[in-house]
Amino acid sequence: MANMKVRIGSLELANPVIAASGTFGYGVEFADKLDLRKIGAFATKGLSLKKRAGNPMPRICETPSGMINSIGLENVGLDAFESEKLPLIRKTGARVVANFFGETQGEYVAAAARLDAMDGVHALEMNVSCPNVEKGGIEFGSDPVLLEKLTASVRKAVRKPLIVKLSPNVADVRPLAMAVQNGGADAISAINTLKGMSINVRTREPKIRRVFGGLSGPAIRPVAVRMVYECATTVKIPIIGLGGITTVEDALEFLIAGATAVQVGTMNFVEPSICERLADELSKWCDAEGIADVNDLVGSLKLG
Amino acid sequence: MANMKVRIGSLELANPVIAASGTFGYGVEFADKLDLRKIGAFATKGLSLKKRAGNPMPRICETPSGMINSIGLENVGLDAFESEKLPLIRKTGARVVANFFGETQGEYVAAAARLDAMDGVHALEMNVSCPNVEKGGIEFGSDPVLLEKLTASVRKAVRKPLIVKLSPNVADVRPLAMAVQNGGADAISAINTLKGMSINVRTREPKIRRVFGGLSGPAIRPVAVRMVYECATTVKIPIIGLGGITTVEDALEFLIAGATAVQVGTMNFVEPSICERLADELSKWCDAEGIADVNDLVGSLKLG
Amino acid sequence: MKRKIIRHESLGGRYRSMDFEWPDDGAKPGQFVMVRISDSTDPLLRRPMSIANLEDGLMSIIYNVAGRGTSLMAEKRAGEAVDVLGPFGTSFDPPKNASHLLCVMGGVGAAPFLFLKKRNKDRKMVGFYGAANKDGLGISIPMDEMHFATEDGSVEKRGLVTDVLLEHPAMKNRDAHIMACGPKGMLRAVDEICVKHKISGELSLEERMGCGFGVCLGCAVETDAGNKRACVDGPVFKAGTIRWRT
Amino acid sequence: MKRKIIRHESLGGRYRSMDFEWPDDGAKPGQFVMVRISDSTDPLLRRPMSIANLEDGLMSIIYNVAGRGTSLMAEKRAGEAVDVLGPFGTSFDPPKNASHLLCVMGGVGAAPFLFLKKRNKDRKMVGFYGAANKDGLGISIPMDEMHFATEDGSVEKRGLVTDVLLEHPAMKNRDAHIMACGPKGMLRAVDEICVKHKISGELSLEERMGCGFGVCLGCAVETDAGNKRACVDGPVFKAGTIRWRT
Ligand SMILES: Cc1cc2nc3c(=O)[nH]c(=O)nc-3n(C[C@H](O)[C@H](O)[C@H](O)COP(=O)(O)OP(=O)(O)OC[C@H]3O[C@@H](n4cnc5c(N)ncnc54)[C@H](O)[C@@H]3O)c2cc1C
Ligand SMILES: Cc1cc2nc3c(=O)[nH]c(=O)nc-3n(C[C@H](O)[C@H](O)[C@H](O)COP(=O)(O)OP(=O)(O)OC[C@H]3O[C@@H](n4cnc5c(N)ncnc54)[C@H](O)[C@@H]3O)c2cc1C
Ligand SMILES: Cc1cc2nc3c(=O)[nH]c(=O)nc-3n(C[C@H](O)[C@H](O)[C@H](O)COP(=O)(O)O)c2cc1C
Ligand SMILES: Cc1cc2nc3c(=O)[nH]c(=O)nc-3n(C[C@H](O)[C@H](O)[C@H](O)COP(=O)(O)O)c2cc1C
Ligand code: FES
Ligand code: FES
Repeated sequence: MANMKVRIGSLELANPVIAASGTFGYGVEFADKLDLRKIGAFATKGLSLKKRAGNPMPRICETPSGMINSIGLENVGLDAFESEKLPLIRKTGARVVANFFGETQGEYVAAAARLDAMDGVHALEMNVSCPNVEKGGIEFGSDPVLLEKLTASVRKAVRKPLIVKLSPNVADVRPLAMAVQNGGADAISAINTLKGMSINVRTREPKIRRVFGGLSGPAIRPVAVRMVYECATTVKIPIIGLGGITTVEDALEFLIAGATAVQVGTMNFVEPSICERLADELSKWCDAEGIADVNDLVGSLKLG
Repeated sequence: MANMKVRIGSLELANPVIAASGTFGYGVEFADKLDLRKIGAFATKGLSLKKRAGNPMPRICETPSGMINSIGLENVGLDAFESEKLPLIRKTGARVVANFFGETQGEYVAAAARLDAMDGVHALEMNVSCPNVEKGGIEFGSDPVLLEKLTASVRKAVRKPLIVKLSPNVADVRPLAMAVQNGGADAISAINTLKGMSINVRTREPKIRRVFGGLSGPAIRPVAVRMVYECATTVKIPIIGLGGITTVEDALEFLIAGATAVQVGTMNFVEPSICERLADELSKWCDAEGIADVNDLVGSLKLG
Repeated sequence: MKRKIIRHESLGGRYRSMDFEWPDDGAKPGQFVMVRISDSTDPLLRRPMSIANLEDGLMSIIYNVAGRGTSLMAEKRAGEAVDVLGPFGTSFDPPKNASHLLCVMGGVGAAPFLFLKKRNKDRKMVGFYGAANKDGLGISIPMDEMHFATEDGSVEKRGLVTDVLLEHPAMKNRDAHIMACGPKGMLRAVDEICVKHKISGELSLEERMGCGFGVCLGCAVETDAGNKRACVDGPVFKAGTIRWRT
Repeated sequence: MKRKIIRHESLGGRYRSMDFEWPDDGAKPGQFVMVRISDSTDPLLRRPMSIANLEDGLMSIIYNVAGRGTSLMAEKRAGEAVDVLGPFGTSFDPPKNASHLLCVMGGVGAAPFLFLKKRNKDRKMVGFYGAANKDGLGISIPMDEMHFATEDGSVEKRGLVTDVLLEHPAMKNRDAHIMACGPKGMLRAVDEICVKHKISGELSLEERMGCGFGVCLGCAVETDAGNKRACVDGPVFKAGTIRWRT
């Protein structure tokens, strides 16, 4: 049996398959759908200091091989997460990546520090695809200087592994990957959703109430694989690749492009047990191909 | 019967449906597949001063609801275009948008000036998703200052309608749309392909020899509609919208988002007569909905 | 879960019914399943469908060919497999002591009431079935009393089904109970009627759904108690709790 | 163009054949058609398939379930429609005065030779059919003389089909003509044999194709005369003109 263990900073995962933030609820919703111990980890819905109600409906629509969402970062807030969700999550034995965000650098640091102190949270994933209300709404994740500062200040506040999740809505992801590494993060996850829009031509209204939303699903996989490759050839810290994974071959694409682990997002909606299945198939694939260690696949792209 | 005529600068098109560059050859290949007089126009394969052989194979691969191409701008060059292709094209009665590019500003201007002088070329479409060899390979289409300068100098050299085709591989398309307008172009077309990558996991080689390629097809439509909307709400010049159009509803999405005309790309491969069909269906749709002028649809998005 | 399709037929008019193998797992009327249209990634998401019956190891759904997903569904044949998850959501729970059970149904929204009646054969139910025209009334339910309304007047009363409801003598009774499933406008009207007449009611809301089991937050419904998810806190909500938006 | 499928069956082993309505429009052996897999946008592109026969108003293709597109194709049933464009490309054009016609076929690459033989019943042809194993030799062609080679030795000669070709007495003859269709390695070997033995030859190249009619430039083949498109300048190319890359 091939070794399936991978390492993200000081965190060791049983295998490289992680359920992506916003597509796996608080994990407990999946307790009857798969064995949470059999997947590498899961990322929580994005958490903020205070509870948020999110955007008005409609919030989702389907697109060719994809979907757009504009949930508006609805979440229960850190208090309820700690008191209501975490005790249940701990019982499942799952590895937990707490995804979080803020509207100011201060909020990011405060949320990170609280999560760092919570028993049962194994790593932090910082979502930087959020507008900085102090800087005229420019996204934290779109400016290398801003991003390095943010990463460094969160880094100082936490001891658990810190993952920074990059936005694909940039001209060049490489300076941002560098900023994250320079800021002292343990890993990068890429990618978040692409900014998209769709219109109901009968009513002439946007299909998403807030007009724009995030495109996810198989449609974006080629963009995601490209960005993961660009990150992996730019920085030394591990990359967690995601965007449109539906099969074990898709997961392998990311590993070969340079990702140490992968996340599965939208497909959790379609096949709730997909993470467990892919973890299993990945292990079988390695055995069938005579690969002793899944880490040997990482970045093994052959250039002609 | 609703009015289907639309205007791009001084050029009047019989209807808003244009076949996109690189997906319609030099038009003559389609003479037996549809009636070229029944579509608004077609854009030629991207032309350069000199003939180009393009990239090594493999150059294309399929992705979920899309494809990646890295043809490498193979084309017959302006001489052969003028002497061999254009005489045949003129016989078809088609409206011709000559798509062109260069590696330096000088090449762009020279190519544009030559095309401007050619009988049977009705408009010019400048592809700016090309590396500037004089500026360390930065894409012309990714820097507003560079782009405005390029547009202005081409503008001075030509009298025919000038369309500038924007790249989606940018953080914010609006400053680039402004640059094009300030440079004096008559219209913007958006979008070109998204940078993508795919890997054959069996061989661990990139599916495209040159590793990266351009993602097109239905998968990118939500990104394209969003960018067209962003352009249309930023500039006054007409927008030509494209990216993943497969049905008349898709074309309508772009018009409602603010495009005056649309282009159909990848789907020409799948259904060679699609442009004629969509032009016809668009006219019928207007009649059925009691819309007297297709221009009334342009930018008619209703915000809640 | 792949299930074998045993029967798949047109009900005449716009609706089709599909029966597939399903164990009696305690699914209740008002609950729904999520159907995967194809193994392809386009269309990508599952489609929610009310359970129209569950009997003798067969589950039935009844659907309207509304768009691309349901047209692809219509191509499946008996003998083939369909990938279904569920049951999900809350169910109708009419009070034991209600004096009258009034079922307000719009178009294909009648589907869950077929199941409800089958599971409550001995309880008297009055159906109010509305649609744009005759074609929209294609689900036949063995209600004890049935009233129809069509917008074009092709069947019985011309107008809205809620007008017919309001005229019914049972509406005078505070112990009556109204259950409704159909388009939003109808549900909102029923909701207002329940509140105004102080009659208890249950409304089945059809929101756009990404997952069906509570994790995508795509199906938020604003209620007096904050955001609820139509898929797990609904689809059946108590009347008088929804904050309607235009 | 939507065409009705008349027959769709397994040939035993790995191959399936599909016959659909098609007028005799002068399609020639070596040419191919582009098959649309589904109305969905995934898979998006058409798949190229050699014409395996055209007779009595029916066109046949023979295919190998290689990936997602061909697996979806395999689900279609007789009576349903398939969307096919073509014929496209160049054809085999064996010289009238050739002393021997030698057909080198690899796996499903035998398909066009079935059509070639049907259209040239009176010309003597020798077939050399190679594959990895027995399963890959599933297309039966009424050649006048047939030789087989399998990599695992399960049928006749163990080894490469080109080795069998080289041993054939006709190879001594400069007026022989070789035609080949199959994997790239085989085609390259045949090409080198033609050049070395100064025998005329034609090679059918299977490049990845986006359109099939010359406009996407996805199927470039490097030749002595510059880039050619496999779909319109090929798929059948003259031996000795290709610039092979590893
Ligand atoms: C809990 C629940 C139970 C349902 N039960 C049934 C049922 O028993 N029978 C039935 O025919 N339909 C039912 N629906 C509606 C059904 O899910 C949609 O009609 C279906 O998803 C349309 O898919 P499509 O691909 O054919 O159409 P699309 O092309 O996706 O859309 C066609 C039209 O349907 C609308 N639509 C799409 N998804 C939904 C949705 N989730 N809810 C409401 N409208 C939608 C779109 O806005 C559009 O106007 C139910 C919906 C919910 C939420
Ligand atoms: C002119 C021509 C004629 C052909 N005739 C036949 C035929 O008669 N019967 C037959 O079975 N196949 C034929 N092929 C090959 C056939 O087109 C591919 O096997 C098919 O496209 C695979 O589709 P898929 O979706 O099943 O596989 P995919 O999932 O797309 O790919 C599966 C495998 O097939 C390879 N492949 C994909 N497309 C092509 C292609 N265009 N050419 C070669 N390899 C490809 C991929 O690299 C991959 O290894 C022909 C190809 C060409 C160019
Ligand atoms: C409905 C939905 C909600 C999401 N919410 C979050 C979130 O709260 N935080 C976050 O970092 N990413 C969020 N994402 C992005 C996903 O984690 C993931 O980056 C993206 O969907 C791409 O992966 P996929 O194509 O596998 O879905 C969300 C995605 C979806 C579809
Ligand atoms: C094979 C191929 C070749 C292309 N070549 C060019 C080109 O030469 N010049 C150009 O401006 N755009 C080119 N494009 C981009 C298209 O014109 C279009 O912008 C893009 O494909 C998005 O539209 P679509 O999704 O409808 O295909 C090419 C696209 C494809 C698929
Ligand atoms: S449909 Fe996903 S939360 Fe309700
Ligand atoms: S397949 Fe498109 S040019 Fe040959």
